[in-house]
Amino acid sequence: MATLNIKQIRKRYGKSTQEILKGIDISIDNGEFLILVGPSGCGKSTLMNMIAGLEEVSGGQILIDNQDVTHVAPKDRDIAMVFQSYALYPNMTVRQNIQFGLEIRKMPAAEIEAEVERVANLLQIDHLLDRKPSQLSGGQQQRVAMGRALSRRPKIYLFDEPLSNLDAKLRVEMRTEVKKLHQRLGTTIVYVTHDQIEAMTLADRIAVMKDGELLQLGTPKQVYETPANMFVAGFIGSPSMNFIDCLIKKDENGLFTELANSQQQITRLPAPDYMIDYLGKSVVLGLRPEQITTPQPHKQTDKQVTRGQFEVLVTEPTGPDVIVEVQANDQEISCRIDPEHPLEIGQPIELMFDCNKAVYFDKSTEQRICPQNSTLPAPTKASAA
Amino acid sequence: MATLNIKQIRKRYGKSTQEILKGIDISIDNGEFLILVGPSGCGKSTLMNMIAGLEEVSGGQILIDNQDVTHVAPKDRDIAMVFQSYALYPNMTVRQNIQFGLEIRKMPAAEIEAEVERVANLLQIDHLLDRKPSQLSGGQQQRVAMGRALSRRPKIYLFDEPLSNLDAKLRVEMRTEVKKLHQRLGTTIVYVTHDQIEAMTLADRIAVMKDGELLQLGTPKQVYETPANMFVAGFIGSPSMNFIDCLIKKDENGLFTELANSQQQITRLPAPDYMIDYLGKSVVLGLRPEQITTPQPHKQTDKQVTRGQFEVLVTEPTGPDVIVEVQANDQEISCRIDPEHPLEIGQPIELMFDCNKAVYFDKSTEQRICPQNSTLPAPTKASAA
Amino acid sequence: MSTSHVLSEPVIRPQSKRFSLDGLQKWLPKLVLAPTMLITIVCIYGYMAWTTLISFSNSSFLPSYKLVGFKQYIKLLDNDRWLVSSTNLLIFGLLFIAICLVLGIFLAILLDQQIQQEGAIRTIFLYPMAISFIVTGTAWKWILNPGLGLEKMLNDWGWSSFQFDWLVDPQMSIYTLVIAAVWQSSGFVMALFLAGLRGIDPAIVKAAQIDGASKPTIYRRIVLPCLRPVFFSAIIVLSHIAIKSFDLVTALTSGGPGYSSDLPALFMYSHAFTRGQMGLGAASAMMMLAGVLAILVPYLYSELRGQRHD
Amino acid sequence: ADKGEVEVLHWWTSGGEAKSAAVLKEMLEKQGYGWKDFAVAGGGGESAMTVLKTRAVSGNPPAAAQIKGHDIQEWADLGFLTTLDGTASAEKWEQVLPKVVSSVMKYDDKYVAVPVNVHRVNWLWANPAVFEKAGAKIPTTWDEFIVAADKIKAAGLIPLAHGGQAWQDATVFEAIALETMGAELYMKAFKMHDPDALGSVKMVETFEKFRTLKQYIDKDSPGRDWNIATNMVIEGKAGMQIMGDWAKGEFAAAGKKPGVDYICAPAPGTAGMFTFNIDSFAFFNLKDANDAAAQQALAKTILSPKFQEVFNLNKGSIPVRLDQDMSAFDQCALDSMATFKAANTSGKLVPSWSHGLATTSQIQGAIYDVVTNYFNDDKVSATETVDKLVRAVKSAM
Amino acid sequence: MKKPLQPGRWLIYGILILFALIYLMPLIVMLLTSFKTSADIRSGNLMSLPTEWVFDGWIKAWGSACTGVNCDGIKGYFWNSMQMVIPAVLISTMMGAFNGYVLAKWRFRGSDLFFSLMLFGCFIPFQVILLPMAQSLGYVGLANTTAGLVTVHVIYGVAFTTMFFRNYYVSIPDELVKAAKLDGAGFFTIFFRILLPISKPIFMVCVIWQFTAIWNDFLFGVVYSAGDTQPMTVALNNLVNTSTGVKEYNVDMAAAILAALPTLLVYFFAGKYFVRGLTAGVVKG
Ligand SMILES: Nc1ncnc2c1ncn2[C@@H]1O[C@H](COP(=O)(O)OP(=O)(O)OP(=O)(O)O)[C@@H](O)[C@H]1O
Ligand SMILES: Nc1ncnc2c1ncn2[C@@H]1O[C@H](COP(=O)(O)OP(=O)(O)OP(=O)(O)O)[C@@H](O)[C@H]1O
Ligand SMILES: [Mg+2]
Ligand SMILES: [Mg+2]
Repeated sequence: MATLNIKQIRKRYGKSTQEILKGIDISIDNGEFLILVGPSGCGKSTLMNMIAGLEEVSGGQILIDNQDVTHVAPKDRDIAMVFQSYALYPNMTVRQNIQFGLEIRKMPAAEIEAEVERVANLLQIDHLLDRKPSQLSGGQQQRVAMGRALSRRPKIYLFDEPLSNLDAKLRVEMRTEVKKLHQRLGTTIVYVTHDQIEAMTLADRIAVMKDGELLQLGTPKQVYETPANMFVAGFIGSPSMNFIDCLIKKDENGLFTELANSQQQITRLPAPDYMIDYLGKSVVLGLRPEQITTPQPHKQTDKQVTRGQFEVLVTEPTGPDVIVEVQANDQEISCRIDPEHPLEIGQPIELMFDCNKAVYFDKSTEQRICPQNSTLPAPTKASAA
Repeated sequence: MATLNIKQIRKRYGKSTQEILKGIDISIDNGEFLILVGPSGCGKSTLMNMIAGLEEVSGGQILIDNQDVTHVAPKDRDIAMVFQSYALYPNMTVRQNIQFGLEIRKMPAAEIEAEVERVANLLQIDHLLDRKPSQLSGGQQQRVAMGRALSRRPKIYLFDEPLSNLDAKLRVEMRTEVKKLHQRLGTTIVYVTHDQIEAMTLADRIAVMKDGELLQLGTPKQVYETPANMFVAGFIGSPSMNFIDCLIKKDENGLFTELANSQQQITRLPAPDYMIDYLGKSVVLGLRPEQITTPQPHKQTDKQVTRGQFEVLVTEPTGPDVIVEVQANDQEISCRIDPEHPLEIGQPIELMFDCNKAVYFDKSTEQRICPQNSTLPAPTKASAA
Repeated sequence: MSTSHVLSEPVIRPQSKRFSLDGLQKWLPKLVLAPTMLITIVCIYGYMAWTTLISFSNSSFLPSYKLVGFKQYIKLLDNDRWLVSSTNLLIFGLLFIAICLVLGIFLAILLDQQIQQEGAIRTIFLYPMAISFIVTGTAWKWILNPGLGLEKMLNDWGWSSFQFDWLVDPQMSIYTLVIAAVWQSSGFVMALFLAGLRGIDPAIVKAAQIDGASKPTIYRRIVLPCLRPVFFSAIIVLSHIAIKSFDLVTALTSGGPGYSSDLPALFMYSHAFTRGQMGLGAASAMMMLAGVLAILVPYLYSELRGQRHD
Repeated sequence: ADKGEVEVLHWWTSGGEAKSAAVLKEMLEKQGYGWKDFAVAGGGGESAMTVLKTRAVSGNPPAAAQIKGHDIQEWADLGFLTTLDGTASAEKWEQVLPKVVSSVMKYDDKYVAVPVNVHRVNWLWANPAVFEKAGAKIPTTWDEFIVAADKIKAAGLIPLAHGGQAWQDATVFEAIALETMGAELYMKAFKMHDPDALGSVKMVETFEKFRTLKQYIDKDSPGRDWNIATNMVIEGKAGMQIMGDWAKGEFAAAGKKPGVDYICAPAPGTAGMFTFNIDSFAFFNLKDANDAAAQQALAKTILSPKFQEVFNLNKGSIPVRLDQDMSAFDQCALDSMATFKAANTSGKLVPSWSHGLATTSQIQGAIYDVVTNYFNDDKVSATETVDKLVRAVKSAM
Repeated sequence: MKKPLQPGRWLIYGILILFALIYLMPLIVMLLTSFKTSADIRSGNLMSLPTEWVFDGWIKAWGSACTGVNCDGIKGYFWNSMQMVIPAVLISTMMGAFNGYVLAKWRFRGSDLFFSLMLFGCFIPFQVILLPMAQSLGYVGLANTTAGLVTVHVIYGVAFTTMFFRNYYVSIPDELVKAAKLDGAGFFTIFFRILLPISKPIFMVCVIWQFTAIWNDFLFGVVYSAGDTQPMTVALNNLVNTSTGVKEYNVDMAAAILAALPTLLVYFFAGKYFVRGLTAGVVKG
């Protein structure tokens, strides 16, 4: 358990002039679970490595428990990490891989044994304990990497995509285990994942990075519902949020925007009052696919809900739902449809738009347009890029 | 483009007596997209390796285009593969990694260049072409591995978890690219993934493996809706299908089962007529979380739909939905709830059960109980284990 | 899980101790390297400086420190035998290194094909290293001698036109050194490469197979390039052997016929020690080093730079 | 032994030599001194010299080392050697040693070394059976040598057994030089390094004669060890060899009798002349007084008649003591002794430069290079070579 | 299911055996000679079989050949050599391993420069360092002791061992070291527990190189050893390299083979550490 303060961390590899991390500021509370997300190559692993002390810091400071550890050796930071690339010790069996860190820290042999058993059980690799890493499948290797970290009780855990090679079922189980571990020990955790569900369900806060910059840091709900900008909005949530170019108009009922289908029939979407500043201007409307569904009678009464007919372009059944792309304002828009619903490509479908959670973005800055007196906290950092 | 026939393939590593693959039979049509899924360590990569000719076959035959290639060298099989562990050439730049296979096949230099550009663009790694693999992030490496395969035009593509380390957004894009590629070239593809959406949206057919055995081979819809057994049912779909122990009862309206909440209030779920054989017996009812939702008025009229009150145990917001666990028949049952819905742990919630797609399993064999004259094809292989 | 566990408590070390431990850890790598550094500075560069000094002196029988400027170097450049021996080194070195590398790699690759009896064959390839040239030189002298060895044997067996008299031909004698040196050292190069090959990740080879590469292509394009550090080791070792070839020459030709197969190491030794011309010997050693410097430094530079980028 | 110990650096390592050394050790030990053996074989003591230099430099030289000819002066000059004058006067070395020998052993008129033996280098070894077969007779002059060689060659045998190593080339060359130039000019050229003598017509002639020898040598000779060459004579493959008297050991080992199975004759045209090669021990300054005493005892023992006899019988050489009882020696040795004594008075006793008795190792090496290169490179002419010789010697001085 | 033996495999075996024979030729000559009598050697062809197989050469070489005043063969020198070789090989190999480890995995400013300097340094001809080294050894009191000899071998061997290890370690993924650092392992623990166990092949190469070089070294051995601690090679040289006196080739050859036996044993036993693919499957990508 420890607080972690990352102050203006910068990183440059070798002699290259390109900055991989461009001044990241994050401070993590004691026992907090932080999830790092961002596109591939944005610098997540680099940041993790720097927290662990495995990469030289080109600028800035790292504080653990308010002690500057920027130049402290990794082994003295008391951190456990799961590497994205596993990095198992090839000469050791699975058991030895897991107990190595414990031996180093002079845990009594009996306890080590018990701990290895426990971790192996938890990760379902107990039958593999005497194998060498090269004799394991990818997912098994990943679990060993996980086991190596979980057997320890460090101040901070760093997990770099620890479950990416596991099957969905196992991943859910492991996710639960991580959550339990966190609840039980209250250890501070930094966790990189590309799995939306993992991010949403595990995190106390989510940090969204892009190109070495921190775009937003907030609770899962904040990040999901009030993304700081279009990038965050599009990045979080799968399928992605729909971005619809549209004009803010006004009539007696208030502000609205319009969606045109392929026959140029117009559907009006109500817009919130704070958009008044943008009246007559073009903005980007953000609507998530799950907010565009088949009409659900119980929502009909809601003022923020409207309906319209749109042409089906593509259908993609995912099991629980079908993702349907329709044409609106000459753009493709995804919506989430009940698999029961009859669908035919080229045919129109009646859709219901739930604008309760619609968000709007400034077209030039790509920042979200916030209600003036919003109760939502502003995003930590607004990138002007 | 080629057909691929796998006949009774068996595999044993080294001198160990344990069979990793226990006689797998799959035949894949020309241009078919087969997705292999299964728990970590079930033998997927091994099977891929054997198709590619990289592992000795311990028993059985592999036919490509009806030619026995069991002992043909990998290079003569005309297969491209993305390795789970990437296996990039460390001494070559990204560009060289991608063009290596093309050079080997004596493609003219100009074409190679064009092809590399195209693939790099597609995978968004064009700015990395002159880097060495060790200078790339995990996801970038994975994309290079992908690029190496995609630049070629083989008879068969093998993809072993090719997108596992990509962020959700990129993964969706890549998935689309793979789909387009498949549609354009019609190449036969075998693809391993743990991503449910990938499996459901890409596959012509899905093969579900477990412990070296093939449990079911069918279209995504078949596998999702009519799983051969409890294992497949639980494995496909995330969150997993709920398995509820219950008794088949009968009254004037037909067959039904009962769900008891924590107050022992009973909700009746209608059961299909073919369950008559199990009248008075205990069976396992399979209901997917998305079939247990908050009441949706438009479905109220459906005979297969019922409602009941259940106590909330856990809530897990995933963004678009909230997964809620409730207690029923002393089990925990997940259901998918609209995030708008007010939820409080320990409080009851009104749920709607859509039994249109409910499935039933025999309690001892764990096999699904099929309608006698079902139009659905029977699963290719029923494991008795 | 017991929370009273030792590890679950954040270990807070006293600031001062932690600092000193840190300091030690930070210095450890340098500390470990320090003895070698000291050795290198004193026993190599110190002595090298000493040799430089001697090369500018008129040392004859034993070192003296009366400086005479470049006199020894001028003498050296005027010396026919030195010219012969330095050209010989060039021929010998290039051929020896090239053949050893090719043969070593070739044999290592063959041995890497899951050969039964690998151990025995490997030992056979290696054994020449084990046997001192003091004696093997005699055997080689016999084998290469036209009147005793191979030529006679094959002539006796009926292949009367076979002629192999390099050993006694002043034009060719240097090549016999190449033969014997390759025989002696190629096994080690083989071992070096074999060790390297054994470290290659099989997955990479598999990937190349899938890319359609044939075995030779895989080795040429993938495996050998991955063995760059091994090449580096091998080239350094081989050039070291070439430059210091002394036993070999003494045993096989003693530099003969005449001094046609003389090499700098022999030249240096015989002048410095046998002939009481220590200054000249030192000068020749410095010239050798200068030659090495000219060739080696660019190579080292490119090699070390290249690796940093991997 | 608390009486002191001597460490002796030598290169007597094989067979008979080693046994002789063992005798010396035994004799010394009988007197109560210790013997610490330090044998380093190889290349006429090249390795031993290297070892000696490093030992001296590191500050602990051996008590005695086998040092030859001119090198003794060098070592003494550097102040490493101790004086043996005490023992010398006690043992009356002045009387028993010939002047030529003792002068080599003295530095600054003080004994610093002890001679062990005298080798005659200018011997011709011949196989009478070959001569008989070829119808030739043992040559005494250069011209006779050519005649005999031609005959042997005609008989399909190798006239001259030779090993193509620099020192063997030099040994043969030296014999021809002595024949051609005579003792006086030889001394001028090879001992005094008079450029006129070195560049004389006679020198050119020597080189030319030297080259004519090549046709009598088989083409496989380069690199051959001298004893292999000797064996060619023993086995009758070759008729003659020009080599020092150590070759006798090979004949003896093959069970051959002098005068019957082989003939020892002076090298052609050098009858009555004697090219000497002396093995000797030089004595180093020691710190320990006991060891120094042992050192003196060693010097005394080496020159004792008993050791001289044992050793020289083994080695094929002759004792250095003029008063030595020669009854145990064979004919060749007796001949050698006689010639030695005669030549000593006639001024035909010359130091062998090829074995380091006449000159410094620098000059010796320089001449080696010229000679051996000439012998192996048919393109260079004798006059050119003589020029080169003059230059090489000058630059080595 | 075993694949049938293809013609390619036959070719491979053929080539290997051919080369093995070529490599073996000098050994065969030596062996044949060692079993011949002196007379046989003088008369016979070098490839011809001995007319009579005798073991005199071997017996003499082992137990009674003279190498100076001691006529006890080379057997007594085995121990001397062992005393020198074992510490020298161990120390230089361990130092090399450590240095290589630092130079590959704990680089610091100037470490590459130092490495280059070291490599360049090993091209200095050993002959030129004989005298200054002797002086230094004399100075520190190690002149003509086994310890001194060991020191010299270590000093001039360490550049190579360092190079071997460094060049091996650069290709081992840094992630391994990183993981161990996080597991709390310090400098030495990482080395001994993680890197050393996967260094077997290069360790063996190093041992082969050092053992051979030191065991067969003559120059340092003869110059820096004391009289009765002389290594094997000096004895062998004394046996073989007599410039005057009779040569007994059978004894020489037997002695040479005997002297090489320990090295051959090292090769043979080193061999089994040439195991395959230790780092495989460690790091993804
Ligand atoms: N070289 C080997 N030696 C012994 N067993 C092995 C070897 N390689 C794999 N196995 C075992 O074979 C089984 C199947 O491995 P495989 O790699 O095919 O699994 P997978 O289905 O790809 O799993 P994952 O999803 O984790 O990648 C695993 O239980 C694994 O432990
Ligand atoms: N050793 C290196 N030298 C130069 N650039 C590097 C090096 N390692 C990583 N990079 C670059 O730094 C950037 C950030 O890499 P990092 O591994 O932190 O990405 P990431 O966010 O973890 O991505 P992923 O999700 O793909 O793992 C990438 O663009 C990568 O190409
Ligand atoms: Mg990463
Ligand atoms: Mg796998």
